[in-house]
Amino acid sequence: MIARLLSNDFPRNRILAVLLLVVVVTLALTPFVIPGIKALNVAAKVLVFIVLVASFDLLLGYTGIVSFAHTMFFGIGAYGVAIAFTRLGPTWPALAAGVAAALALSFVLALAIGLFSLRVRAIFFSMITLAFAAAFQTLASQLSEITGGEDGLTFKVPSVLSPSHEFSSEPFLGVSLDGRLLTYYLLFVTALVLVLALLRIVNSPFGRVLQAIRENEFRAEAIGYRVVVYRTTSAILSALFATLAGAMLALWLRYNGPDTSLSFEIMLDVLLIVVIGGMGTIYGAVIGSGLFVVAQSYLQDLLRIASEATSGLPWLSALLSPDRWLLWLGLLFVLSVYYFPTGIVGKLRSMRAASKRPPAAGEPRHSPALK
Amino acid sequence: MNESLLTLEGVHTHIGAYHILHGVDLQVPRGQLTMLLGRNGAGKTTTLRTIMGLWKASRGRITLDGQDITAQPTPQIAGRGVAYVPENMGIFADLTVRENMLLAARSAKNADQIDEQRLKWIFSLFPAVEKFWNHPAGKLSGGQKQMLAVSRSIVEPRELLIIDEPSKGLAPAIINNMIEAFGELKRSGVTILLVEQNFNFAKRLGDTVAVMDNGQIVHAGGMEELAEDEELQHSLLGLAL
Amino acid sequence: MSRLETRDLTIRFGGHVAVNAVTCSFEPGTLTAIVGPNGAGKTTYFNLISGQLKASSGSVSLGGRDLSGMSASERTHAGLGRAFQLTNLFPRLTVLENVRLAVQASRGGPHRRGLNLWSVWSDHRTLLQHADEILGSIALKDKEHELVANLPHGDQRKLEVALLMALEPQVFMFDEPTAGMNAAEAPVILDLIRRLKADRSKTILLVEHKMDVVRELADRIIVLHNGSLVADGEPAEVIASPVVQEAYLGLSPQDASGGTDTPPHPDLPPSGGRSKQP
Amino acid sequence: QSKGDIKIAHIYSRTGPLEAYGKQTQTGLLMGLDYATNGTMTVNGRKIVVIEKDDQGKPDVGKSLLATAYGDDKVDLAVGPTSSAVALAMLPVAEEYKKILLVEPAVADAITGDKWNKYIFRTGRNSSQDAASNAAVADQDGVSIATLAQDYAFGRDGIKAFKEALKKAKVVHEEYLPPNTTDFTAGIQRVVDQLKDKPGRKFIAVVWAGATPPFNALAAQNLKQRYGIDVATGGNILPAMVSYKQFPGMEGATYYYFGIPKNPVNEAMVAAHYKQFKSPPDFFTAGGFSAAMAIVTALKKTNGETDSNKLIAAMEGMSFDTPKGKMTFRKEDHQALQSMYHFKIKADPAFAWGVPELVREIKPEEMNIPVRNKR
Amino acid sequence: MKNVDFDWKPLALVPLLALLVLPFIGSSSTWVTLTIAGLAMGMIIFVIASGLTLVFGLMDVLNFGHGVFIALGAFVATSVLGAMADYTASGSLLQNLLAVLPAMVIAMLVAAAIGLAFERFIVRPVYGNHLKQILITMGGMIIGEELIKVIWGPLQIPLPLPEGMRGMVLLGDAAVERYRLLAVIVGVLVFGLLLWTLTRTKLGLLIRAGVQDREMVESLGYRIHVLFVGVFVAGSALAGLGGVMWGMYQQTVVPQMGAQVNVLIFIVLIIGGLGSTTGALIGALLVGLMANYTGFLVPKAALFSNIALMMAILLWRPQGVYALSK
Ligand SMILES: Nc1ncnc2c1ncn2[C@@H]1O[C@H](COP(=O)(O)OP(=O)(O)OP(=O)(O)O)[C@@H](O)[C@H]1O
Ligand SMILES: Nc1ncnc2c1ncn2[C@@H]1O[C@H](COP(=O)(O)OP(=O)(O)OP(=O)(O)O)[C@@H](O)[C@H]1O
Ligand SMILES: [Mg+2]
Ligand SMILES: [Mg+2]
Repeated sequence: MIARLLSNDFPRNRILAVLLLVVVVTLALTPFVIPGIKALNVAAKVLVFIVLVASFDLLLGYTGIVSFAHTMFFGIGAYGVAIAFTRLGPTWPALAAGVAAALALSFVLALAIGLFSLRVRAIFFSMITLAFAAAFQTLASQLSEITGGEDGLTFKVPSVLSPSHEFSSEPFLGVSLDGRLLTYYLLFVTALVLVLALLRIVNSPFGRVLQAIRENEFRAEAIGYRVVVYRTTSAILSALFATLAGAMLALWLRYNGPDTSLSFEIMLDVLLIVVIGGMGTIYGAVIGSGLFVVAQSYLQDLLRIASEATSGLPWLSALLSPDRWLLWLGLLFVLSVYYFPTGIVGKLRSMRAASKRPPAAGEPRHSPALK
Repeated sequence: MNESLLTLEGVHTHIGAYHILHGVDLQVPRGQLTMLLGRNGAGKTTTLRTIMGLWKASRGRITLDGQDITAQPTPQIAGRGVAYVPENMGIFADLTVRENMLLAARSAKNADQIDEQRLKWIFSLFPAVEKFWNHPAGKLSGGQKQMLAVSRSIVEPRELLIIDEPSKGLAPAIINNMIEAFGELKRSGVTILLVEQNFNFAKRLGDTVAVMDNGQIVHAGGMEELAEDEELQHSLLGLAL
Repeated sequence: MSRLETRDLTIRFGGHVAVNAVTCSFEPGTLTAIVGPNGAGKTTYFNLISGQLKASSGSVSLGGRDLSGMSASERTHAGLGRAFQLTNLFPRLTVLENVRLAVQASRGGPHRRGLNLWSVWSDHRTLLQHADEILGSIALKDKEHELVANLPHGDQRKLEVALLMALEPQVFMFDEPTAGMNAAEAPVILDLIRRLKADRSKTILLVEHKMDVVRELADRIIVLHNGSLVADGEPAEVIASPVVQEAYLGLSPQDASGGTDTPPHPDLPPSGGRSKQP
Repeated sequence: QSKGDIKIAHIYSRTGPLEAYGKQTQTGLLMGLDYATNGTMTVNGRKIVVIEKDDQGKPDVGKSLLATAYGDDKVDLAVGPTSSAVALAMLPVAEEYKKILLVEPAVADAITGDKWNKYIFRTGRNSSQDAASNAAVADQDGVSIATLAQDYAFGRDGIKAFKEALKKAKVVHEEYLPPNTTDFTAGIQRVVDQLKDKPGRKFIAVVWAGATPPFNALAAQNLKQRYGIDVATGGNILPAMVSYKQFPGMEGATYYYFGIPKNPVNEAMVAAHYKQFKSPPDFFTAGGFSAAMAIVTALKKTNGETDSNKLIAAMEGMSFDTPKGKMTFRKEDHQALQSMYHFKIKADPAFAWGVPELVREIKPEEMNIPVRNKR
Repeated sequence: MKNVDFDWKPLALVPLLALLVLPFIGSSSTWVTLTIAGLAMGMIIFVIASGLTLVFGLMDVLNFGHGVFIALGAFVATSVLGAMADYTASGSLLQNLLAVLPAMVIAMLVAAAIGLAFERFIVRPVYGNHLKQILITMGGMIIGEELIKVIWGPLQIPLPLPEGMRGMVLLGDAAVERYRLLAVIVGVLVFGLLLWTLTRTKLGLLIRAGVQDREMVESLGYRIHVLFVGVFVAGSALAGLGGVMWGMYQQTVVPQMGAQVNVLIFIVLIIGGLGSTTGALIGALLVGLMANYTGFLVPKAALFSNIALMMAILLWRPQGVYALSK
């Protein structure tokens, strides 16, 4: 049963399995065990990022395509929901229409990108996507009639999902049962399903071909796989999942704007999470998002404490100032490349592998010379 | 005469967690051609890379001309007059044949400064190098790449020549040329260390021979001795063909 | 029975004609060795047949079916399989994974071939079993869980051949399969080729510089020189022909190693030991 | 709960592109609270505590910070934010939690316009006030104006309000350039082509927010000498006014410059700022200071009560002193009406920036700012 | 270098573009203004991109942190020029230059020094891996930007152009900013120097070879490592110079300015083809011209002109106008 759910792709390391369990259980219980609005917001963001990062992992980790346009699809999903609710009112059909339209647009754009990625060399391709993503963001803020421009869109969601909707006046375990809680669990279930689906995809024969293409495109073609088809399919799938993540975000925030879902910063965060978590593992997305989003959300608070504690040393205190939190984020980028070149998942798995591996090379082989 | 230019004493090499060389002892006599033989995976390539400093020896000592080079960086070892052709040939595919040769000629600033006599000699051995002089090296055929790789190592005089499988992929006519070339180089005082799979080739060239297995030297001696002793050949190299 | 034919197959790289109007057909059940000096166009000829390069002109057909417009992957499905001269594998996957991918590509209909997004690959046991068998036949079974990047050169050559076997093609194209292989290991490959040959239904093309191997295995030899097909026939006869003796083996009867300072014409391989003291 | 501390959240861009603005606001807010409470930081015996939060200039972050402030930190009211986009995202949160959000210094009209709710007050100026005051400067018969603005909502709305406020002068051309333009040659060329042959006085009215405004490019073109074209624009923070120095005589209307308003509050603020930072206060310092004055005035009126409805009742129509003189929260949309200043630039070697000298104070009554919310 | 025929087509692109738009613009004086301004702008862009032609084009290091060196150069210039206010306030061009030249030299030195550290701690572990380069240099970029804020503060800082470099020159009816003409001189000098170094010495070859196969270059006896450091440092220094030029053009500097020009200069390099100095120059000129023409003809589209240009070029030559083989 579990094997089916996980598509036979087990964590393959005890610590990793425990970590994953901790993340999932914590997310499942956040509203009841960690009080406060901030905690719930952080948990919801973790859920959204898990899906977003896992979808990017399909593209980067499994297919080897470095694209900076991933947030574009994220943004399309978020805008789809935002525009639909703004235009059509806070109803379920509006949500469905928004998501469907967003998926359709993402499909077309991803198809174009997938096909284009074969024409130019990889590094050019990533630079082009970078320029594209920037242009798309500008476009979104220029089309202010539709998108609300720089200011974005604030909108209402179906009433059962809105915070003012109370299911019972009695709090349950100290938590008020309102629309916000329902939304949270909606996100939780969606994220769970989507991640399991991605896990299935990467462990399907298709996923394995993607890895082969990543390793050696030329040879993959030579043994009979049409690289274009696989690459494009992967680009589309990854875009569609990112679009869904965007929809989740918009549903949670009840707001969307260019900075919120399209900014390059998010792209960077996603890249970093993939690398910290471990590329080409999907599980890395779960662990990485959990760690990173929580760290990012509380970094300023931590720094404030550190800065106050070191107020005797002005220069250190200046560096530890919460205003310079980005400095530490930058350092995190650097250190993660230094110390987690294969990510947390990779590191944990190789620990196990190293201890189990036979002495492959040194072991005696039968040799006529050494009778 | 029998003083050795290059000596390995008890060299161990680890690659990551793998222990590949288990105490290699090897003497490469000055002015002679030494053949390093052995089955696939015996550690020949690893030995050459360790000599060049591309893998670090974890134990043991390597001396070149009496100097300890064990811990030296690769460029410094090369700077002592060692030319190396790796197993994968190390062709700069994006550069032209001319540019490849120019880089190997350390003292030349541009192609016109490469010793013309020597270049002519190389062209006569390996005509493809001349024919494709201004072509990107990546487009050469397998054998042509091999010729270029060997040409690069002899474009300037060096004291020690280390080549990993020089005959691989070459047509018989070119192999003849190469045998001739090594003979001439040897006569001019160059010391040569070759890894070979082609025993016929090895037989025609080698002065001394060392056979590796499982990360160790299991036989060392004169080439004639091995060439005449079919039984030994069989037990060491498993010659079936 | 499907025979492989090339008709006026030509490719130019700029001004250089690498393969020049080669017309030739290969029957099932024969092993044809292709020999010729370095740079004669042997690998390029293979590339044109298997679709890695697009011909400037001319056509390739298999069993009467024209393959000219097809991509490399389509030609693989049509029954052409090849191993590469310069090792070309999936370095960061395991040995078993490499072979399994090739098995998957060749077997089980378009649905299972890999566009299947929803089943789990490890459930396809028959594929794994088959991959295992192939590794057994090529003596790589004990290394099936090693990463390819960590294999010594010789084993990579073996794996190269294993991938070709896994494709189960009609036409087998070997490009110097034993280059860089130890004399003790090469027989594994040669045995495999012998077995294929014994099958009598496969078309086998072999590029090889080791004349002893060619002599033993080939039913027929064709010679490429400067891109053109210059000889075709029985092994003994072709080997004895002057063009092979001179241009390829370098056994010029009158060794003209005078003392001319000018290098020979670059198009002609030099004869024997003409050289000057550096 | 009336005896506990009065908790105020200040949510602003401590980091992000508007970091510099946000920090001025924070300085002003603290100075203002200090000044308004005579250094006690208490009203009616209740201590005022300011909790700072960094919205990083991101609407989503601002939104959840405000919810956290109201919900987790239980603040009584909130001040901020720096960016209009953040402010707009925050407005519904105030309504959800039924707590006051005093907007300062975000300028978008919509904040006190169609996105407004009754918990929203604003001490900062809005775009219409900017536009109306700038229009007042150039609005004369026979004047031809070409506008130059950034091509996004802020620029287009600004020009729209500017045109609405003009009564006599004629706008002959509107030029919109991408917000991140760095090479202005083409844009200026188009404007000049339209303007150069017009009779009478000619202005290029610039509405630009961001790091690279077109003033240097305009200055380099020598338009005054070549075609008799003047440049007009609003005020800005001091570092940005460095490029004004190249336009001695340039006119415009500004929200604040420390040398302009003459009143005890401003004097106190300038003195305090010099004392603390050895530099004059700037644009947004004045804003933060005003917000503080508004808060304390309101709290004094409610005797330290922080109940939202009581505060709203106290604040609607309330007048309070600020460094810019008296401001009044208009009852209809809770926008603080305030004076603006018509200035003329003087190049004074003693200052790194072009010094705006007061031409005249434009009183709130003069500007006739439309009420845009539907109540 | 005479063995290979020189490829003239890309060079012809620049005049071709200029002539192509002439009929659309109509007024010839406007056209001259726009063209000269565009070309001069292109030269400025070339100067800021020149460092990246070494680091990205030649060494194949996808350095997103390159912008930090540009910002750094500009900030150093504010400090140096600030300290030499007497010289900058003077109307004499010579005196101005006496302030600007030291500012350039110091900015380059500082950028070079930081470049040295950047290479050691940020870039060295990731040679040959683009993805890691992106991540780690991004980190470096963020750190650099924040450190600039720590040192110079988060505010924008004015960098007034020295008195004598202001204003414009009238060429007939067309007005050209004086500073742009100065930038052309700097651009030509940088271009000449780069071209000479890369084509007349083995340096360019060695770097390209080192990118493909480091071990082999070392086996040939070159200390490729030292060379890489040197080239990286030179690239950083050029970025510092570019920062001074760009800062003086904008006349204000902000810590984020590096990130702002990053995409632009990457586009220039892609258009030009990696590793080609001439290509980078052509790319920069095209971008400069294109921006001015579209800015005049269809201002709405100006934003996308770079991307459209890049796509068009890549459709024509997928490797950029001058690809170094492959
Ligand atoms: N990068 C590596 N990581 C792990 N093991 C390696 C690596 N490179 C080589 N080995 C192992 O080291 C052993 C010796 O390899 P080496 O390449 O030196 O053999 P060789 O004698 O040159 O063989 P061949 O004749 O096939 O070239 C082999 O067992 C190989 O698997
Ligand atoms: N893509 C290409 N571009 C330009 N020239 C090429 C290209 N591919 C091959 N050539 C040239 O075509 C000729 C034939 O090469 P090919 O690889 O077919 O030779 P080969 O007969 O296989 O030689 P070898 O025995 O050395 O492997 C060579 O001279 C080579 O330089
Ligand atoms: Mg080897
Ligand atoms: Mg070949």
